[in-house]
Amino acid sequence: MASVAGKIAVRLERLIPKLVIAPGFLAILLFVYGFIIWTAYISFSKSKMLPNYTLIGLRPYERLFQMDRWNVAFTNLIIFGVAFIAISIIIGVLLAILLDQRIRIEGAIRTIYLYPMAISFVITGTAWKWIMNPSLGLETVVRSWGWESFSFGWIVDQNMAVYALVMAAVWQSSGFVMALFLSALRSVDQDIIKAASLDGASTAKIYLRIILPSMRPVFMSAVVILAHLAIKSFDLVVALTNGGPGYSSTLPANFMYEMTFRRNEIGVGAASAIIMLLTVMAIMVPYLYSELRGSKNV
Amino acid sequence: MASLSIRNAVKRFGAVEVIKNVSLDLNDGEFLVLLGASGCGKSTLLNMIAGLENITEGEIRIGDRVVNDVHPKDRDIAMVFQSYALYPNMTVEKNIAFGLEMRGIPKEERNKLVSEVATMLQIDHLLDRKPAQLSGGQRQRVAMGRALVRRPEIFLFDEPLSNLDAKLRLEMRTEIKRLHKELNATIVYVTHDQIEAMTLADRIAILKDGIVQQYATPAEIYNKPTNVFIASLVGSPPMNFLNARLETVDDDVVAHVPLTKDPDGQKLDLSLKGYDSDLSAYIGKEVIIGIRPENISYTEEPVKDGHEVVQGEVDVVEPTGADTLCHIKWGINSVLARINNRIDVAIGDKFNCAIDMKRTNVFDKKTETRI
Amino acid sequence: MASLSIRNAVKRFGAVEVIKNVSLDLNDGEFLVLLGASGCGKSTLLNMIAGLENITEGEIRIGDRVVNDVHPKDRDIAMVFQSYALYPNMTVEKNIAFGLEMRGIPKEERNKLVSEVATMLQIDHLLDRKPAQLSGGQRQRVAMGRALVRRPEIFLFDEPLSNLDAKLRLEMRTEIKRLHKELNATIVYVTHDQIEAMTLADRIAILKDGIVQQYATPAEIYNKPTNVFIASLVGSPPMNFLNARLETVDDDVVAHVPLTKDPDGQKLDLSLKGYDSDLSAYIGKEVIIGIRPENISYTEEPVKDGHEVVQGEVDVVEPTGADTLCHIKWGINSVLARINNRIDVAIGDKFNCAIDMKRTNVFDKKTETRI
Amino acid sequence: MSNLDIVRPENSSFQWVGRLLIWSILLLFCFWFLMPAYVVISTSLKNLEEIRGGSLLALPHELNFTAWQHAWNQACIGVQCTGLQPYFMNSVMMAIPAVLFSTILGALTGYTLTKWRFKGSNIIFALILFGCFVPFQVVILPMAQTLGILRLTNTVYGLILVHSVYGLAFTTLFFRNYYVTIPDELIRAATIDGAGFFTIFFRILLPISPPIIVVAVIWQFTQIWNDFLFGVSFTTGGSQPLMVALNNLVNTTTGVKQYNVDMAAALITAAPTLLVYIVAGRYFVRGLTAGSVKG
Amino acid sequence: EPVAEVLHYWTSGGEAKAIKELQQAFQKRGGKWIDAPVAGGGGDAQAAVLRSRVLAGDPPAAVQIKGPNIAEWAEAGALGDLSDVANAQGWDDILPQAIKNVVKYDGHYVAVPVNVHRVDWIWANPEVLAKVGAEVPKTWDEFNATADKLKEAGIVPLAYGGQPWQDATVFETVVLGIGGIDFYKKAMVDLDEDALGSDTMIKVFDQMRKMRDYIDPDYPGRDWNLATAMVMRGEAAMQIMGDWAKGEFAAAGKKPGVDYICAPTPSDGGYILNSDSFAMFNVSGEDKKEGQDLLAELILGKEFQETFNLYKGSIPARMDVPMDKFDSCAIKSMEDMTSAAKNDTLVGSVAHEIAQAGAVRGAFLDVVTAHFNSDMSSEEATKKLIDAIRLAK
Ligand SMILES: Nc1ncnc2c1ncn2[C@@H]1O[C@H](COP(=O)(O)OP(=O)(O)OP(=O)(O)O)[C@@H](O)[C@H]1O
Ligand SMILES: Nc1ncnc2c1ncn2[C@@H]1O[C@H](COP(=O)(O)OP(=O)(O)OP(=O)(O)O)[C@@H](O)[C@H]1O
Ligand SMILES: [Mg+2]
Ligand SMILES: [Mg+2]
Repeated sequence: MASVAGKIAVRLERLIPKLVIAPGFLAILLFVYGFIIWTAYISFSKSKMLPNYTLIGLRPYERLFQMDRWNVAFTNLIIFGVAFIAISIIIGVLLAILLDQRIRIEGAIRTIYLYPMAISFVITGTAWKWIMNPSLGLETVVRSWGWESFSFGWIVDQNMAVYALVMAAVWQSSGFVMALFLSALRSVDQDIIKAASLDGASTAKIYLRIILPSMRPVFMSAVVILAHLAIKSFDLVVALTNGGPGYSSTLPANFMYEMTFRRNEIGVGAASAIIMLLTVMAIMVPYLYSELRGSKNV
Repeated sequence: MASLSIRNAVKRFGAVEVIKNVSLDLNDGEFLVLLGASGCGKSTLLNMIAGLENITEGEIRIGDRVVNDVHPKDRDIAMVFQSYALYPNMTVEKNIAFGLEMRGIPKEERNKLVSEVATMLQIDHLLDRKPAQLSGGQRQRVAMGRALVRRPEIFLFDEPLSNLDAKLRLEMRTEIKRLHKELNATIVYVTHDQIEAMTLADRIAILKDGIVQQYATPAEIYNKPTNVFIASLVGSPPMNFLNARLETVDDDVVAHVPLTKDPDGQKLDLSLKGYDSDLSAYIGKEVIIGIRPENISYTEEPVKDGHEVVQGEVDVVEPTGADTLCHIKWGINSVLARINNRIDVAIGDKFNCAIDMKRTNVFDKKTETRI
Repeated sequence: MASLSIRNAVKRFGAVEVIKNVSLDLNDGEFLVLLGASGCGKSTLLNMIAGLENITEGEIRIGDRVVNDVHPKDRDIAMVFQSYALYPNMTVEKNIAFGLEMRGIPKEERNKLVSEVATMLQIDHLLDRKPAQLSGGQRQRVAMGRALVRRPEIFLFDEPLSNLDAKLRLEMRTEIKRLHKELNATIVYVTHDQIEAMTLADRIAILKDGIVQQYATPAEIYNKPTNVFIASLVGSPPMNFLNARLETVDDDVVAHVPLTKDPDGQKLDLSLKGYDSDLSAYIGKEVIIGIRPENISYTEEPVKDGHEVVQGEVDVVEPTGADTLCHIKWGINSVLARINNRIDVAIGDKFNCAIDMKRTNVFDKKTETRI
Repeated sequence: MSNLDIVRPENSSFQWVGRLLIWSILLLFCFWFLMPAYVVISTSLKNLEEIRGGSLLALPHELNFTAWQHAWNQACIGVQCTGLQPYFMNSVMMAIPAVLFSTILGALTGYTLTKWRFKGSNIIFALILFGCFVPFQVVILPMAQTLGILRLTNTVYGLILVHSVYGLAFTTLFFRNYYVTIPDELIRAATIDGAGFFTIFFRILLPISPPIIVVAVIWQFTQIWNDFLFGVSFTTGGSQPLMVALNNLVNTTTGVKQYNVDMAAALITAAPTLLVYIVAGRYFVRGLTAGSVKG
Repeated sequence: EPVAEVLHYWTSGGEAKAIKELQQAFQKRGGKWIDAPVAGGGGDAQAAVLRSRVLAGDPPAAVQIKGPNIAEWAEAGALGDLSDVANAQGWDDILPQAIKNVVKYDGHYVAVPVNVHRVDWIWANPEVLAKVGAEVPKTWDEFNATADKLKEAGIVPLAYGGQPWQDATVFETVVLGIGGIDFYKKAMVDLDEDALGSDTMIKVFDQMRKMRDYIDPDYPGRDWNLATAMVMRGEAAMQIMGDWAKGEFAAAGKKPGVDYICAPTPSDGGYILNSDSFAMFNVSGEDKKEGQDLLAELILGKEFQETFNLYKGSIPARMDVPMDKFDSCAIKSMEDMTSAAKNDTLVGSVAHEIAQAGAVRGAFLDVVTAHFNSDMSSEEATKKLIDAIRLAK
């Protein structure tokens, strides 16, 4: 008798963990995966102003890829993503290494580097829009200092506008990357550095050849976090360039929004969202795979 | 190979003096072990020799050269770390070759040197692996390979075996000893394990709080420790200590060891005839008698030559295979004896202990230094 | 206190069988040590006893009760972990009292029990500290206190000493032994350190790959290991193994140990007269001879009773204080002898080894089991 | 690197030049990071003439806080000229519960997924993690329908729900990476001591989680406080969060722009998150070491 | 008690004041006004809100939408019926046909027009023009000639904001001016491919390309009101913009005819119309329906039409409001509208979503802005225009 009761108690105890994560997990299932499926369905439908559940096959995708605006947006995402991730990491790593050289007021400097993380893209965009505005901002100021030929007109140049986005986004995120790497540098085994300097490596060589290569997991985390920021970038574009000049600096998120809400093309909007998700998956699935394979022996 | 000489070395971190006036001399090809408890400054001293820490005062010479201001890489030393400090992103081969590469040695020669060392250490089949894919002992060997390949003047080892399990530690210890013999290298080796120190060293320097307590050969340290600290540090199981008072009985110096709490109660008399120092100044004073467990043996006869025979009662028995450790009660004193495993003892047994008095140490109770 | 009985226990993680049909019986008050290399399943077996892992097949009884389906907290066991697993946010007092609190024992009684145990373990002055403020040995004691305070039927220890330094390990080992005697507790103790196993256990179960290799008293395991694996696991320095072939010489069984690479070259003859098993079936077959280092001693006479005398050459000498380890070459064979430190040996010396043949083991070359 | 004190000839000019280089790069970046803040702050202190007439980077002639006052309690947002004041409370009422829920839920989920692993728990983790990467624009329409079904449209509860769900992915990631480093033996010890699932969580794990709680809370608070899209899509009028009010205040289709008020409003909006970073930034960096950096 | 939740994007300046009038009038009649402002991008953000509210099954009562979007919402069955109020107030008699086309669906009223904006205005600084001895141009050739002169004199001829909707605003005035009213109707309203690909359209694009020479290089992303300020300050001579620009002049205390001149862009009697309106969505509950009716009645009431449009700078949507309080520009606008309505030269704006709904308008914007901001040839632009519109239809 006691053993039957015991069995039930043990069973119940085993059930608790599943019960605990059930609400959150179900919410994610519905709010993420349910919605993705919904969006996928809509992307094959003839939805225009409101969702319409009549299927029309691949037509929305055909239209999507015929749109010049989409091609520009998608190319921009690749340029923006690569430049943003690369530059943020370079600056972040550089600053982390410099801050790791026993800097006296490290705390204050770190805060200065980190504060942009606290600020919304709306404000970031507005501030940079002014600074980069040729007739208001930096260009005028530098010219008033006497450097007449100085020109900094990215934001009004349709080939450079996307780099203006990169600049503002890097400004916002490189401090975070710095923090990530700084904390990783702090946990590097001191003996390795000693060993390397006995081996005759200079400080620069120690970082380049030994410390940085050994921080691959941190690079991975940084890339994933930055990639997610890049793909979600929407507000920044709205506030900084609003996609212009023309639509030369739109990103897919803006495209999707424009189609869905402004142009009554929900079907095409959904199709663009699905393409975005597929892009995300192309980056994330390998990462998750390695992450989970690693966690089996944790 | 080169000799090493440390003169009045001092190291301060801010106001804290971590190394206090240390002087050591080591000949070409000798094996020096720095032994001491955690935090006593062993690693700091080693780092000072390596140049990884500045020396605050004093002088360090390698061969004839004062190296105080020489960069670590130019001191011609190699170091093996406790954590091995292998470069995690490089293969074993690259790890070993890195120091050569940094010194601008051409690739073919590097390859030749690396493969020589790898063969010698039997890690030639591992050259393409990364450190994470190696076992503890293999990592250890790679770390040694990294040091060996450069053929430096002096090898420094910072507790290189402390991360290994007991069996591997034994093996690697023998291997280091053999390497030392083969290469005839000058070695400074840091450890807190006294057995390691005893088995490996030509000379041992025992450190405590940044001060060298004794600098001598292993045998001297084992047999004639200069103070109680060293006596209890070296030897496992540790030396037994008994409080006693020296008296003269029949012209002989005798140690009275109380057997009860009452100071006037029953006492044990241990004759110190033939003790190697003059004890006369300590007559009537409190001393500490130190007896190593292996110098207490079982006897059936009541008297044994050169030995004192004391009767006790067995308290705890710990068979270790080859020997048996017996905790024996002598009145209020408890002593540990290491006896042959062929002798059957059980808890509660009466036990006749023969004490080898020639190997007994006497310490001043106040200063705890050997008389 | 209660007896423990494990019957045909099996544990699988998915397809991997980690524990393969283990049966062990332990009497009330006995001290069982599970000994084995890393990854052999010791912790898993302990966790199965504790109820922290499900048992896939078989049965575990504590006293008369089958506990397969009993929740860990209701099995009346206590466990001490390798990492101590102290609750980092609680004071020592709260750590010890936590199990009592969970069982709804009122506060006053809790306090009484905690202070009793703390006094016994001499940690009563630490009750207000947090684990981070304790030294290794103190943490160890708190972990023991947490187990003791509940007065459980069975204590489980998972490598409780492996995080301590050598000296402390020795002390704590004696303390555990003493506690076992005082409480007369049933204990299951996991370790990979054979010395710990030998000194502590009433019985040792040696595990390899989830299979019990030998389940016997420490003395039997030391003197009559059932196979080469056990023989090499137990004893430090480890047993020497020599390849040999059994032959009959003058009605006596003799082991021929080759001294050269050439199979027809010079040989050593070791008489196995009086060996405890019948060797006749192995005449003409290949065997392994196992000799413990302490059974090789120095002799000046060419013959010694019950011993074989062999001449060799000293290769490496490692003084450990009490004894000296000598690596000796017998032709192509290298053996280790543990000799008294009073005997002076130097590298290259000729060395007369007296081998105690009564304590020699013979193993089948193929199966590696003891004959 | 911090402990390496390699011997170098003292006062070498090499060392001196090196330090100078390090400092100049660090200060250059300080300047770069501070420039937008300077522009925003100085503009908020100028009056409109000064802004129209002067240079963007010029210092204000005098400190003039009227724009701040205006933004706080006078500026018109739609027909109500209440300034940002009432919306500030809306955001607080939304952010605090949402941060709490997502943090607690993330902590529990991370705890379960590391310490009570069961078949499929890795897959569940992967599925949750992927939730970090869904662009929010994608979910607006189905979310609107769902909220309608749940009758949570246009309420603060709806926003709390939305933020809790989409925050869960990140908080779970943080807590999971942190709890992975805590030995399982602790849980086993507590189990034998008789503690159950929740007792172990609340009595043992939660008390040692502050470093990662700081990271999760800062991260979530910043995300939720700065969110515009969900706020604008799922609330209207008086219940809108601060970010939406800021947008309404700053964006005019046809009207005169009061840049000083806009900037003051932006600063007021950003003040809480800025404060959090300045005060707790150090713990944030420390917590990152403990939590999200693996390897 | 009548209740109305009003979703709009008039959040500041004259617009906010104007809508405040409506709120006060509504409250005076005992109504409860729930304000739901969503600013940004001329309704970008609001469009998202509206959709999510409709999908959530809880649409606001009155929503500021315009043009063909009204018909699309009505077609989706989302809009209510205002026939009762419309009949009682006689809307059929007071509204111009062009507006009726917008706010009626399937024969009944579904939305209420608020105002009429004229899009094809030139705002000029007379002092600056005088410097080169020019007047406001009456033809596009004149425009180019004047602009060249200004440029030579070192003055920016045209103040310009480089945002797609502003590009399109200028573009449609050029279409109207160069192509004429019939061409406008064919190309912009009926989307006739022959017209879109015609030489006339190429000329239009040529003119757009010319305009690029008449503006300063910092135009991209500039808000229209900053461009207006350039005219006010004399940095630029003219701006082509709808009559909401008047608000900027008024706010700066400038007088029409004195400090600035408003004149229609060159065309033969055409009038490009932009009209804001409130669509009434299907709501449940008597109080809400009552609120909608009351709101509709108030919005088209003479009193509100007058006060609102005075603030907003536009002219009343109903033609029988006395214009005596309005300024000269508004009066001109009203006169022109009346005559244009009579001559059937009144057309809807594409840039402002009157002639075309979201997708097609977007196609126009995309091509026009892409052409304007790059070196695309006019021929290519017309081709792209045809493709984009075909795709959007
Ligand atoms: N950079 C430093 N600043 C201040 N104190 C230090 C520094 N490095 C070491 N110490 C102190 O110097 C003392 C000696 O340290 P050291 O590392 O040499 O000890 P150790 O003998 O190697 O100990 P272990 O066996 O634990 O490695 C310690 O008390 C330590 O706290
Ligand atoms: N949850 C699990 N899933 C799969 N395999 C496991 C699991 N837990 C343990 N194992 C495997 O079972 C084997 C035995 O593990 P166990 O922890 O019992 O070893 P051990 O003898 O205690 O080793 P150590 O001395 O290193 O603690 C190992 O090979 C291990 O990888
Ligand atoms: Mg050290
Ligand atoms: Mg284990």
